[in-house]
Amino acid sequence: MIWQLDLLILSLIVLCALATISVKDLFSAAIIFGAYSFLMCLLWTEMGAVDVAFTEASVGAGVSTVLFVAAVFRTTRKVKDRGVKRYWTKGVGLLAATSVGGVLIAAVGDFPGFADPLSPASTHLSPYFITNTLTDTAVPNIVTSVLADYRGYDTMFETAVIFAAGLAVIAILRRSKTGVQHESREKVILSEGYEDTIIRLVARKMVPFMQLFALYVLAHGHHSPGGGFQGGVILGASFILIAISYDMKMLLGRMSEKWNVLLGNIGVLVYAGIGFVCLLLGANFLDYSILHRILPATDEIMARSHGMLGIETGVAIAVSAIVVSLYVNIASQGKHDKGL
Amino acid sequence: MIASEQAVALMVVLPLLSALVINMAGWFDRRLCFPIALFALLGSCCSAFITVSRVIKSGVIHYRLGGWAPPMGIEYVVDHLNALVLVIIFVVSLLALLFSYKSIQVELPEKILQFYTLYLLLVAGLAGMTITGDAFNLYVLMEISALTSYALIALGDKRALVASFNYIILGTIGASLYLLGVGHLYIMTGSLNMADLQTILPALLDARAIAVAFVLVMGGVWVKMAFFPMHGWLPNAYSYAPSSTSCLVAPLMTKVSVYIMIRMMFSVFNPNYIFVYLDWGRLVVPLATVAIIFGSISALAQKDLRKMLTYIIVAEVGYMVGGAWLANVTGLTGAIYHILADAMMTLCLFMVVGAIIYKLKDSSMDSMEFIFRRMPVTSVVFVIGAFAMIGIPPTCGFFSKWYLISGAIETSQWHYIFALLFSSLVNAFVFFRLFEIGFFGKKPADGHDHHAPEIAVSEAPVTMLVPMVLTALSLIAIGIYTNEIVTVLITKTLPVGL
Amino acid sequence: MEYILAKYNYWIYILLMMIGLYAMIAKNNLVKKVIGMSIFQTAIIVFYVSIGAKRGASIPIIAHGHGHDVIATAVSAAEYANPLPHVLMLTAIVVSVGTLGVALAVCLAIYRRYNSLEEDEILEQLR
Amino acid sequence: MHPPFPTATPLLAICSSLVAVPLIALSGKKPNLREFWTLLAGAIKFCLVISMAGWILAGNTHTFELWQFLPGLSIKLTVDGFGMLFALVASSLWILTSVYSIGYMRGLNEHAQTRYFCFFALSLSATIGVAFSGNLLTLYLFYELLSLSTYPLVTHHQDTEARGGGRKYLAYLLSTSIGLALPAMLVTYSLAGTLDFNVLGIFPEATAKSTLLVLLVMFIYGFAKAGVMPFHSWLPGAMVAPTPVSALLHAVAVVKVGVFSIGRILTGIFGINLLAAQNLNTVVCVIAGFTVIVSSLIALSQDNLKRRLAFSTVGQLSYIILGIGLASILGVQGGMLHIAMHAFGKITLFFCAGAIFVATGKKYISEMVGIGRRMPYTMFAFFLGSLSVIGLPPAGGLISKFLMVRGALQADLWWVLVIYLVSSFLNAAYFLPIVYKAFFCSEEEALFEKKVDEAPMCCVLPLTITAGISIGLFFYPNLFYSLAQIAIAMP
Repeated sequence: MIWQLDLLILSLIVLCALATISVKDLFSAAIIFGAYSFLMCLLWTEMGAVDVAFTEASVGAGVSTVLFVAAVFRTTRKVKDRGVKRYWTKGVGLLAATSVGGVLIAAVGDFPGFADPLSPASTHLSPYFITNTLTDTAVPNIVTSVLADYRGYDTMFETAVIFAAGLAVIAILRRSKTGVQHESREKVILSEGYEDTIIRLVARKMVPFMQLFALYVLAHGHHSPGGGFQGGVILGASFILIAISYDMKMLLGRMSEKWNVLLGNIGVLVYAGIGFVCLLLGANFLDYSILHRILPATDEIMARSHGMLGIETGVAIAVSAIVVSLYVNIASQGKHDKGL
Repeated sequence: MIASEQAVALMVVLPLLSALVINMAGWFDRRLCFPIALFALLGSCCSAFITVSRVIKSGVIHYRLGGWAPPMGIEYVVDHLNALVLVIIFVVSLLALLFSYKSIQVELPEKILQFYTLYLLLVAGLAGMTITGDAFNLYVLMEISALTSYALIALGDKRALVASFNYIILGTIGASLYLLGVGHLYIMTGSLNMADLQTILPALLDARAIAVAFVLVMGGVWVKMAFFPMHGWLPNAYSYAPSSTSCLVAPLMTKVSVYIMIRMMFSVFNPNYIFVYLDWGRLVVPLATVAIIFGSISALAQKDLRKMLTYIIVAEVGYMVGGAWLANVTGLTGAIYHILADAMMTLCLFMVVGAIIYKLKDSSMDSMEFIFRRMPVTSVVFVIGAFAMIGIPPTCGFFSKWYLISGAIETSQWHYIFALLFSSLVNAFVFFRLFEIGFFGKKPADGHDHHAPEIAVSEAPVTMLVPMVLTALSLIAIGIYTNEIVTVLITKTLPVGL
Repeated sequence: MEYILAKYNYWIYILLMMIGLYAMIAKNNLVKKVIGMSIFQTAIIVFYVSIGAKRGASIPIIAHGHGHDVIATAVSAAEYANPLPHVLMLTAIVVSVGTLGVALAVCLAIYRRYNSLEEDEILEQLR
Repeated sequence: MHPPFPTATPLLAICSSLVAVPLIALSGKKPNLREFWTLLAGAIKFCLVISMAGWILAGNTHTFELWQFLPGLSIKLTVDGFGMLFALVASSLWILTSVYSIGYMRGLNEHAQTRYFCFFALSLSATIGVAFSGNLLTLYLFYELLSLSTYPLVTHHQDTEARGGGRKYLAYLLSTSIGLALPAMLVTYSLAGTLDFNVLGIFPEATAKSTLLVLLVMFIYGFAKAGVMPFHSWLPGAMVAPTPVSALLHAVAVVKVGVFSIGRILTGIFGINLLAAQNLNTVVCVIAGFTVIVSSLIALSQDNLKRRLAFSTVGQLSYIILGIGLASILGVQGGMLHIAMHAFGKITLFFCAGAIFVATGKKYISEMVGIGRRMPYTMFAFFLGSLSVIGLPPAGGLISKFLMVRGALQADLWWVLVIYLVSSFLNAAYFLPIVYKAFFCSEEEALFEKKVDEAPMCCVLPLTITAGISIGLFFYPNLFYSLAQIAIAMP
């Protein structure tokens, strides 16, 4: 860790944060927010949190930015300045921010120094995970083993959160089917104006590699940074790329709305189902070690490893499908006619 | 027996799995949604009752998820307190589900599929929040219940979107503050397991960061439960939501948050720290007093039935927070008992209003006119629910007030007693005004022996009446069995050192 | 001075948090509020990840550890960064993108109905 | 020797009219069947109550714990002398009032008669429940039930006036019971650890006098049904109710429940020894004495007969509280006895007012000149009733007033004696002119357009009976008197 670099990135982050909330153009704000996320990603790599950085790169900088851009594109770029009338709200905001800030500052004095190897956080639970991950689960990536096994229950609900979000967006935005058909018949090719052969060609060539890489990230998550989330988001991003470079009809032709939601559903179901199978086999919920009874040629430790791969696959399916669904609905305001 | 041991896990897993199954089956046939949801919640309900009986018989149950021992892994901890809350969650959600069967067909015919899926996810989230013994896991589940409730509320009428947006912003602030508080606990102790935290924390009494962690956790939970002055999001969100959503969300969300507050106060921190070392009861109880009085006065000013009920909820949250912070056994007993009582009362009244909306498409006070003749069963249920809110014996509302006031007398918090009595009186006023409209009509009759206009009986459908009547009966039953509930469940959970 | 420098990560996260909170409450534009919300959430992630940092430690992936047959080499806890906050924050990131999606969806739905993203204009229409 | 006491009798006595409620509601289409249920329930209730009287008169008490609500606190029914006295009065008068109601309601062809009889039965259950309450919680429960079940009776006419009266009624009763009685009860519970009635008082000896004083005042004003000023004004307001309601509820059930509750608290929670020892009886006497004098003065100026009766009731209720508040044995006995004496006298007066209204439609005293010639039975009964209320021979009221006066002497409170005498004089001043005008003034034909005769048989019969009982109690007061003696017999 190089603290000068650290400090530099942190100050850039603060600058970006200030810029993104103060620019008057929402599109710029979205882009600056993307930059902010990338800087975050750098910061975390620099602090050794590679998995977090990977996720932030794909989810925060990637999907979030796309969603922001899509939303801004669908609404308006302009922010009206009404500074004069809103003293009261600004006062409340300042008061809340300073009071929360003050309370937080009061706590910092008691914290152990930054990156102190003797801090409670580094000495209480984490040594167990670090020293036992191989003996318990045979997974060298400690983050993966903690994520998918020691705290697999968290992760299951995290997947459920994503699924719920996808469903929520559909519930809020999606319009009735008849309306959709009606409108899409009128406007057949909506992204005509954006047609660009080079982009389309490059995008088309990139998609298979992206998907391959996504599968690699997923499969190799046990040994290197990555896993279900990152893989799933990249997989989803490849579909979004199609939608952006071509149009939404092409995407929906390959992956209909119904399949989209069903896949998201199946992904979570794979996760919860594996947990439930453990329960049916007589162990506790999500206790993969029992799976050695039904998996050929595995002992209890490898069963955990395989179980994790199984649920990571579920996560990847769910996340990729839901990311696409989020994009499709937000970019088209729920009408499924055109994208960006 | 395995089935009874796994019942603990099934409570949360069943709604989650069935939500997924509903979503799949629903794409093929929408009529499948309701029965699947019904069976899942029935199963969860049974599991909850099995678990309660196990807890009563053999004490606290620990369930290791993934087979990992805490504090490494996540565990479920079911003691007498959250067993009670779990039963409340599943009973309320089952009754509200039954109630929603008809109303959802009218209010959201196109979104049935999403509604039921989100509904069950919400129930799973609430149950998970209640049952978990891990502070971070609680955050994840808090978010799932929040996210689903944002969506369910946004499905309401045209003002619901803005209400839902405000709820998203404030709900996120609340959840984030909670997460930050857990972060502070983590940086100071290195642990996330509640039981583990409780053993470590006494050694860190003097650290200011622990006090900050406590403030953040409480602040987060207070935003979530709409404790004054963080209540701003609640009235609009609950009153513009579809009636079947508010029947689920209004009774449960605030109550589960109150439960979490109690859990954090006494199972992570300890009474000695909060009431002796920090001594913040003196600050919070007056705030609760203000919450009660504010909620009551606002309720008085409302013209819309649901708005009025939501402000009553704000006041009731004040009851429970105040009771929990009275720093004595009686007050805490009252607060816990009131979780149960208020969940059922709120459910009862929201279902009544839901039935009125279903029949008359209106939730203003004027819609109550001649309701006693138009919907006799509904109005009897309404009367019982209102009596419970006012606190007339033998309904459960009386006994929770009894405990809360007794607790306040023990610590001489006279302002809190005044607030409780004041809100009872305001409730009495508010509800009797409605009774009068419902019984005699808006305008007084003239002449001596007039006969009121002929109004045909047009009662809500059976699927609405059954849960309503059951809830109303439960209000009385809970009141009658107060002693049993308190001695069998509540007194067992009271923390040592109070 | 040392006090400030030794904990600069924590100071920065508080600053970010205040920026986010201010934007959530004081900004008039709904999308700006959502951006504030995202900043607020990332601030917490900064906090957690900072907890996980450990001087002189490498990334939390055990080197040369393929399969449990080769675990004869004892793993020293001091060599690897604390993985737990990383796991927690993976979850938090995913949760925040979920919240973001729903919030943007609500923004879009509001825009569709009120044709505005400015809070005061919407409130005026509601009146 | 009496046979062993059937445990559940008090419960059955409470429930008999409760069971009648659905039966009455279901037979709304058939008036005769409906009224049969009402009368049957009344008869059963009266028989059940009277069946316990022998056992009580033998000096026993009976306690029956029904349900434990809170740890150490239960729904508990106790039958003792005081409760028995009140239950006898209420249940016997219910039968008469039911007969009278039938005549009155049918005579005027009132609307919503089924609702009326339902809530009537319900409120009687609550009244008997109060009489047999074994602790303050049970008493409070039935007290609230009574407030709520009488609300539809008060607002029976549903017009502006009735609704206003009903609002006032509930506002006074609920706000005082929730705002004063409930917290006082809770403080008592936290001080004493119990709420069971005990003639020795339940407060620990160390309780500060100031606390006791505050609690005493809260209790007296908290049970606003007793009509102690300034919480009395619901009572004249509630006179908008149909006359049988006024008669039973405002001469017997509602107001007497208030007085009974205060009596219970003075004798069973504080205990008269404590009251006398701490000199708290003076406080009670001042509060009640003030009400007695002021309400009598107000009654003088009322022209509406029912309003005059209402203010008279306010005064007489405080009489009883004054008697019990003397905290001397004789005073308490007199107060308890006056519950019965006043009930029979006052209900006669209300019945008469109702009968006049049914027969002539007149409400104001100034319009009743010479009415005695037209309705001789009614007005003679009125005369007898007013004798009882004033306390003149040969009516029962004399005995209770005499006892109370002796109680004042026993308690060494001379000024209370003055209150008794002045108010008796005032009573005479507002009742006797009515009787005088009715019989001895020349009949002014203009006041009665058509031929006026007696009210229907159903109306006249009950009032004759109650008037007879009022007189009879002068000669045979033994039943009630010995109950009162048992009630305050110190162990």
